[in-house]
Amino acid sequence: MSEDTLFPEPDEPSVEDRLAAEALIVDVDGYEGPLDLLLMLSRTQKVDLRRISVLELARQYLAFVERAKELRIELAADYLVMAAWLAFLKSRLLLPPDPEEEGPSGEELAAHLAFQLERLQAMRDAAARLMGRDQLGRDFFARGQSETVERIRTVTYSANLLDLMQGYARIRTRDDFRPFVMDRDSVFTMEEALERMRGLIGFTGSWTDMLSYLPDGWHSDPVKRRSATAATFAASLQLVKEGQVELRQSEVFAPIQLRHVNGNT
Amino acid sequence: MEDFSNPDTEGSDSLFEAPPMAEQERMVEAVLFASTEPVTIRDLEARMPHGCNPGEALEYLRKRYEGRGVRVVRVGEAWAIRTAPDLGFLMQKEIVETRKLSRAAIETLAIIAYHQPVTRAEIEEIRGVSVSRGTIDQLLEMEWIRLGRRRMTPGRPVTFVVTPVFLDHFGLESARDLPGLKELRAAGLLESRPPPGSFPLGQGSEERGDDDEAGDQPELFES
Amino acid sequence: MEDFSNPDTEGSDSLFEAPPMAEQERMVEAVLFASTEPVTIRDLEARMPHGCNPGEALEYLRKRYEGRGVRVVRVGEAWAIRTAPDLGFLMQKEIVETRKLSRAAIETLAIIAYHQPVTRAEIEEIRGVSVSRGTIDQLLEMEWIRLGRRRMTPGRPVTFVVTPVFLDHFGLESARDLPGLKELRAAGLLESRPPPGSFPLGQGSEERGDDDEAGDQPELFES
Repeated sequence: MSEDTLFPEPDEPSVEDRLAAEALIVDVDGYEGPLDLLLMLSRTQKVDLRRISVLELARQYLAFVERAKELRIELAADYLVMAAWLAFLKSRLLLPPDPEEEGPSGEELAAHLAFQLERLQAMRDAAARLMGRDQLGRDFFARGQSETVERIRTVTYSANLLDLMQGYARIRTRDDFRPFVMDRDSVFTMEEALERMRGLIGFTGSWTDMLSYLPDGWHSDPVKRRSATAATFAASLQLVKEGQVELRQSEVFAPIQLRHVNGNT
Repeated sequence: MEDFSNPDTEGSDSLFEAPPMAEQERMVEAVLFASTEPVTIRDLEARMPHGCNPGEALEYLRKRYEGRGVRVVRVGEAWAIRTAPDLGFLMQKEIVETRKLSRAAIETLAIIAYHQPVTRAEIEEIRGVSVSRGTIDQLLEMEWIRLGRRRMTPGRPVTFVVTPVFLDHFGLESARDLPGLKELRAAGLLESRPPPGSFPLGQGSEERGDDDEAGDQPELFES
Repeated sequence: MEDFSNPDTEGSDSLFEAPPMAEQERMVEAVLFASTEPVTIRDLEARMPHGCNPGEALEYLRKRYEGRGVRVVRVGEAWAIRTAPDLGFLMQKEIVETRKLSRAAIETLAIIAYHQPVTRAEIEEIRGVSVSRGTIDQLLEMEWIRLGRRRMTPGRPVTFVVTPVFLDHFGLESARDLPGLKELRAAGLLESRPPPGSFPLGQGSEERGDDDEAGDQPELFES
């Protein structure tokens, strides 16, 4: 397709022009964003990117967006944002500068856009040159058979930062996705506490700290201790309700003590 | 292709002259070097331009390497380059076996690095499974972690912290340089899928979840 | 025991004289041949007998292999033997199908190589589109890029740099040897130039003010 006639003056587009333009529009998926599209359009000017007419470029871009909209192609927000910005830039470039106006001038903005385009083009060229180099495993080769002499076998373990971070991310995001399940292994249920206390309560004549009823292995881990304490307390209340034990607490936050109610078993 | 490539049938049937012998020697050298297995003369003939004489080139090459650090040796019907036997002592390091750290070890290490100082109970709470003795021992032995201060809580449990060896290995100036969750996500390093097995409905299978990401990726124009 | 033959070594601190240079050259040759990966001078030093000068031996070796079928090449801080590129046509059998890189991945790679250390936001600014997770992941997995230092700007974003594996793959001695690097720098195309006022594409505004990193550029391979 002939690039210089992509966007002729709007009065009488020839069939060829229209087809070319449509081909371009239909190809919108092929562009990697507005900057890429601008770069492609700028090639029609066939000048050094630093001397490109940003005004002309803005006109072409806006025409492109117009046509794309006519063809009811859904344009991504990126493209519309760029269109709005270019329209703004165009007005800045066309109107005489307002001395009251703050911020960068139209020329500065235009120069920066030209810089961005030139830089993107430079990176594309660099990428092409890079991929055009001789490559290992395609143009030149490493030793096909590395020699291993069986002598000392030491095992070292390796991991890189990526492994570490992915491992951490894996743990920390697991909860986001895990269906809700109670972690049963650090939960001491009231039923368990009740059963345990029924077995022990008969031997308690004098006042005893309720916490001494916590099962072995549930003291040190704070999560487990909390769960066991709560269950034991609830079980104690149940036993009080059944009339088997008495509870007392000398003051707020003091240890809760319990004892067996004699003769009522 | 066993055509009449006998060196005697001089290139009357060939359009081009065979390359000079020095060039043929280079070719044999490169092929022997890059090949994963010993190479037969017939194989060399098939690869090299028409009219070459790999047998002769090999003979030159073999002479050239006499007394060097590597030698051209015959292996059955084929040829290979091997290091000189008297230098075997230099190859010892070649057989250091590197293994990837187990997933349990990596996760444990990550928790220690991100949460230090951290107790074993805390590691278990974060991972949701108990940590085997071997895992901690392994990390201690590698000198990637060491014991920190005891925690001033009941039982005075020991804590673990990472070491300078760890920082060095991972190229970190300090443990504070580890990226945070938000950055991990920004750098695109978070798997947005649950680990296999933790998902009851079977979506969480092992293959990498690159493609079903479309929904949460704003970049519509990425190829 | 080949002793007292090398006048260069002032072996006052060593019980034995270092082996003669010809012998050291053989050793370096054997080690480089045996290994598929590039070998660092430090690694050579660790393997060779005390008092050896692998750097010098390497220089001799490199000259010796000039014009041969295989060459001694420098890869960052390390050295390797690789076949001469003009003989690639003989190696059809050895070619491993490599994953085809997308255009996005190739451009991202080039930007990282030429602008390193570079943040994700900067890559996005140059390309004008956001960089998908898969692209960075792929390059990390191929070990062509790795995380560099954090940028000392608000948010301390991570940066990306290219690796020795990248250099090896593209036959570069160092990242300074990237084609056209000097010209691009002279043309000011590797500067991170802040846009005047607001930025049309809306990204990376929180990462501004990193021009002080320009002096950082030459130190290409450190962690």
